[in-house]
Amino acid sequence: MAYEINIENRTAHIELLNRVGSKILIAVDDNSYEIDIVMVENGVYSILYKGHSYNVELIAGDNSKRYIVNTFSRSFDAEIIDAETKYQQSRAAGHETEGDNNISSPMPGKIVKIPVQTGERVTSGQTLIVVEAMKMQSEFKASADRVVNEILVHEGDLVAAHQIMIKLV
Amino acid sequence: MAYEINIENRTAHIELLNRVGSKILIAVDDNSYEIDIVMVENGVYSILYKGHSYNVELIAGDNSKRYIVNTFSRSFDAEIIDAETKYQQSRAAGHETEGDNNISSPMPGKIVKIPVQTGERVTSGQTLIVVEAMKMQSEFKASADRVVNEILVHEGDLVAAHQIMIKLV
Amino acid sequence: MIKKILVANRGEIAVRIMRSCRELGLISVGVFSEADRKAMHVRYADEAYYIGSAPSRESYLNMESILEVAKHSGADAIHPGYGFLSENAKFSERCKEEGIIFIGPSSHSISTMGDKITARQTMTKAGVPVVPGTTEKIMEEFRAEEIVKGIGLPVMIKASAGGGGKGMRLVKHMDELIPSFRTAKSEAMNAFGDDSVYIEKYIESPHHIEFQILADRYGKVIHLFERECSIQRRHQKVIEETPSPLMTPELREEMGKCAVAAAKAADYEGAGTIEFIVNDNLEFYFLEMNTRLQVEHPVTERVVGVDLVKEQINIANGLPLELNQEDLHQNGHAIQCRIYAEDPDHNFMPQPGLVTHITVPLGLGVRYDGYVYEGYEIPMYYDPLISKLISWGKSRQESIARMRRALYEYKITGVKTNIKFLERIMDIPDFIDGKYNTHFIETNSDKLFQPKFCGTECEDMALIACFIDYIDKIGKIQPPKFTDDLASTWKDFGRKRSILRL
Amino acid sequence: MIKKILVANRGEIAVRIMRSCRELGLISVGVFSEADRKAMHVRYADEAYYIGSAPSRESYLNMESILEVAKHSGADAIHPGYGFLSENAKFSERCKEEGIIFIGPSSHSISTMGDKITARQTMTKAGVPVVPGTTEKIMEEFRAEEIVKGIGLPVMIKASAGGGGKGMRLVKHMDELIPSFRTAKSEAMNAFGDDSVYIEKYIESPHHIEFQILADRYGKVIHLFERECSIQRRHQKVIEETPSPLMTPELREEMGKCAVAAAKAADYEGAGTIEFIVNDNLEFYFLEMNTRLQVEHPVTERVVGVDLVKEQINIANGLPLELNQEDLHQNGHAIQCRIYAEDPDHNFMPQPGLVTHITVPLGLGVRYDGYVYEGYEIPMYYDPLISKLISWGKSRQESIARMRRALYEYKITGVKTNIKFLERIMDIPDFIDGKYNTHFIETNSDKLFQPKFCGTECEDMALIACFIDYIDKIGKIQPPKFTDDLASTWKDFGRKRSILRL
Repeated sequence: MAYEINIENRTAHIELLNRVGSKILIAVDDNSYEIDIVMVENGVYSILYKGHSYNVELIAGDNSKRYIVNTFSRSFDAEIIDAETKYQQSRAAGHETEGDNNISSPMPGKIVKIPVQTGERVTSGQTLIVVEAMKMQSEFKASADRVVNEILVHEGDLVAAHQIMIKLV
Repeated sequence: MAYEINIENRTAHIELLNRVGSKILIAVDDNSYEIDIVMVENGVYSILYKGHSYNVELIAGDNSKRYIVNTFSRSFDAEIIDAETKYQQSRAAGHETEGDNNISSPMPGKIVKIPVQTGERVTSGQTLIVVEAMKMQSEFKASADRVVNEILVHEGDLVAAHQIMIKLV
Repeated sequence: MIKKILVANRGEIAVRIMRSCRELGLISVGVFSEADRKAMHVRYADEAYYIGSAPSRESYLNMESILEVAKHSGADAIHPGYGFLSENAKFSERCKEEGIIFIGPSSHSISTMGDKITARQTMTKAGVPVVPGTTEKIMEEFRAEEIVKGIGLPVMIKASAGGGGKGMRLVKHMDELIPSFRTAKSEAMNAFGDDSVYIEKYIESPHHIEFQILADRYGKVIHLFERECSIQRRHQKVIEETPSPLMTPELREEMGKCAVAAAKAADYEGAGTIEFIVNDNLEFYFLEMNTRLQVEHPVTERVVGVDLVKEQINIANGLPLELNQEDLHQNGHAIQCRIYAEDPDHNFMPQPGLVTHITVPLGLGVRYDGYVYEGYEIPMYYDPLISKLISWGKSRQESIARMRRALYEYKITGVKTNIKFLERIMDIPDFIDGKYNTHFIETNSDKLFQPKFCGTECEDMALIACFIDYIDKIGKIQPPKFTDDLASTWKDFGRKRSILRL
Repeated sequence: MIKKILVANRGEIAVRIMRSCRELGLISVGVFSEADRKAMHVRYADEAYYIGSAPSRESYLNMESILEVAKHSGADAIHPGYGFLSENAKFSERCKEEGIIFIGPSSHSISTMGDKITARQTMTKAGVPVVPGTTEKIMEEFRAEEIVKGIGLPVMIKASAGGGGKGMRLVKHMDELIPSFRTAKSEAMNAFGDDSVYIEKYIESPHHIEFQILADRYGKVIHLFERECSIQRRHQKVIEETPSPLMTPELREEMGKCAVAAAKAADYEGAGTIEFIVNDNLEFYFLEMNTRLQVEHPVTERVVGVDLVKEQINIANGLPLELNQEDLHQNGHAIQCRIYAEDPDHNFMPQPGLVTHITVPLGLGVRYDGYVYEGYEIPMYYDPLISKLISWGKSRQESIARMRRALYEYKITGVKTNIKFLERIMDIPDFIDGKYNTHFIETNSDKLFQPKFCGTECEDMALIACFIDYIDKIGKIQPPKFTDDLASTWKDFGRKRSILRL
């Protein structure tokens, strides 16, 4: 069983070679590891490799293939690449700027102000929408010169994390 | 919806009269309560009744109808009585001493010693088996004069909690 | 005597206050907004009542709703905590009118210290040094120019009704003065409904040091030494410690005397904090007074050995202070880190959300004041403070080592936090040497915003955990490929491995 | 200098030692049995190695396996914690032979103090009072009779190789003497392979008070004051505190001097504890010496402000003690409660099992040293100690109030614990007044084994929670009867309620 996993700017090939109870033999790119791995709490793994004790915590991402991974020293975003993911990636190729054209908030919040209107031409750096969460206001700006195609929210609305608020073209 | 629940030496009749979101109207014997109840953590309930804040923790018992209930001041055993329970209770009537004839350990442990043999006559208070857990030995004794019918374990065996070790007649 | 206290707050401070109530045998009454039914302070309180919808102004700032709960529940007193209504003179007054003890100073003291120009005047009269500048509000632009010519650039223009960094303008060049003066006035009018501004000399390389004071009804005022609060981001404190690494015994005594004089000048009663700004020459100036308990009060509690909330309650009961200045000592060193639900890599953007897992740091010399629990969803309406972690050590060095250890143990999953950012601060030489001022985060940004290197092996372990988690997850749907019927030894692995290497 | 420490232990003490290692920048190596792969000390350690199957003698008592791990991992030193190999003279010797530092005393000191008759002789020579009785082993029955006639009844017959309550016999009447003497000898032979016994006067209403000492390689010995350990069940300590409510400044000084003399007489190096028995007339007698860190060491750490594990490591490094007797003070009051997985209502029967939920008490003045976590299964092979809860207060009264608060907050579900039992102790007048001896639990059993009354309302709330949990659980299978489409107000309830009351 093998997958590719994206972590930061790296794509690693991982293959499980053997597994007996909590002990596995696994290859990551050119290295192979004999390790003992157990889930000790929900989403928390204890790994012993050559005596070294690693603790890895996994947080579910937006879908079952995405993880936020915490090690003792730092935090990563990781994504399992399977056939389906590859297909979607190839489909998405050529639409790379699409993400930039949808304005969403990374955290839940309340719309404080929308200083633009549908159909309006906006320039790079212009504030499109202001969202407040936890007593702090965040301004979301246009990353390039665009036209406001659709405004999906109103001032005073609550938005969920990652909800699209404004579409540009 | 109504059930009887046994708690300590009391059998209470409980009927849910209304429920809207977290608010319920519920009758317990002769009292009715308007309360706000939410599960805040797995098995942990926060209850507000006339402003009083109660915290109740439930631990699953041996079956889905049994609970160990912790309130801030004390701990109870509780059991939901439904038709099935009643049937089993009526079936069990007349076999009341049966429990006494099965010797089991309330906690997991290791069999240290079995000073009796199958077929042996034992007297009330006689030690039947010694189980060790956490560096402490517990002796299990006959509660009445009996005959050892069956010994289901050996010295050195590990036993699970509530596992029957010796049967008497 | 007070028997029942309504805690008009939420989060860690509400729980912290209720803990002291419980130790004193007092009944605690919690209040909650629509967003807070599952909040810890509701679970912890003896009684808890709904006071309004999620936005603060409809609940935790809703004086009448809170007073109604106090009367209905029979609370003798209200503890406002920090934030919300804690420095609201009108609320102090309303409590008095309703015959409920406000655990805090009188409306008069709050007003005096709340208006910054009045506070400056009061301090000057009491002989407490204030930052050079005006002691009255400036109306005309030519007056602003005259003053700046007198005290010299750079200067700060500040709103009299402001505080906590709002409505401030730094002026470094003369030609910026008039435009900044105008903006500051209009900002102040918008934010506080009062366009009074004043001008202060801007202190270069400022240290933010404050003194904790306690004052009883009978005119006795003592101080409980200083707290160093210079590590700030966006004018908000992140790390506090006591003793201050900048402090000398002489300076401590002098500043302590000024702090006591300041409290006396304000006819103060209760616990309060005198904030000073100190420059590299150890010249100090009164900055403002916080007429309430501070977020950072635990470092003082740890080093001086006093429960400040209990002292507040005793004072509110009209009891005389039992502590004497000469009996108080600083024992060891304490540091507090504020743990925020925020993303330090993206301008400290707040991160409300569901907390899926917590490992709390424990053991010798560690205090943890928090309120979130596993399965709790941090709401978007309030402050991003999750908890406060306090370490104590015999020496400052031990206190830092212990904080580093505690931060290492501390895990929160589900929301992003500043834990790793705080860990990096513990490794910055300027922090370790105690040589820092309010520019610390800015000055050390190259080291602070760079994640620690984890190494290929560590990264591979992260990948392997994802891999195993993922295949076990999908394995619950598909039949698993690997089972336990293989020989349970490492031998097979070796064999397969050699094959692999052929 | 030591860079890497193998911790030859498990549970809370292993984690506690590793915490200090981390604060000192030392690498910690854990060892684990088959039952402990998921144990916290394995997760906490920098490195962790398997040493054998679940029973202690095959793992945590397996000297050679542990030494092999030490050599393989390159550990410079071994910290034995308490229990297991901590007072094993042979292990201390084997470490020395392998060139690994044993963090503890020499094999000579352990042997001297481990054999109770030798210890009594050594103490008598050093001028430390011992309980009246024999200082040599008694072989003949007539000698036993002579001795008892000399010192008078009641007496204790004790095994020389024993300790911790094993192999002891209380004799109150002369006709019990010979049978008890015989049983004690045969028990001692069975338990320790050595039938040496001795006879001591039995002290009525005994107080168990011990002194913490530290001794460096250069003959400097200091004491860190006393710990009161009289609250015991089955000869095991349950609650410890410092200062002792029985203590006077004069007695403290005198006992402290004896403790230092005792350590010197044993050529002691490291941290150790001199246990005394004190009667109501404040006469004290040496009981035994524990040549290791004690379970109850945290109360001393809190009140004296010293990290004892760090001191142990410094001493093992050959550093001279930096602490001076005259600089040490007891600051405030600390109490420790031991939380056991046991059922106080059934003779404290141990309760291994799965921990499903924990709420840890936190906040001002509370230290928590534990190792179990949610989802952890407490194994049946080892000690039932789950955690230690330590409260500090300015006064003993505040310390008790804080402990009561902390126990109230502390929740463990899944296994039975003694938390509520400890809570009840905090309410017993004899405890509150500090008037207790080792008979405390026995004397107060009527109050201690009676659960608090919860009241009908509280009981009804417990029932309601069960009811709701049950119907929601079965509701996931059956369609729910009540849905949210009812008007979301309390009005409907009122109506239904009135109907009900007709």
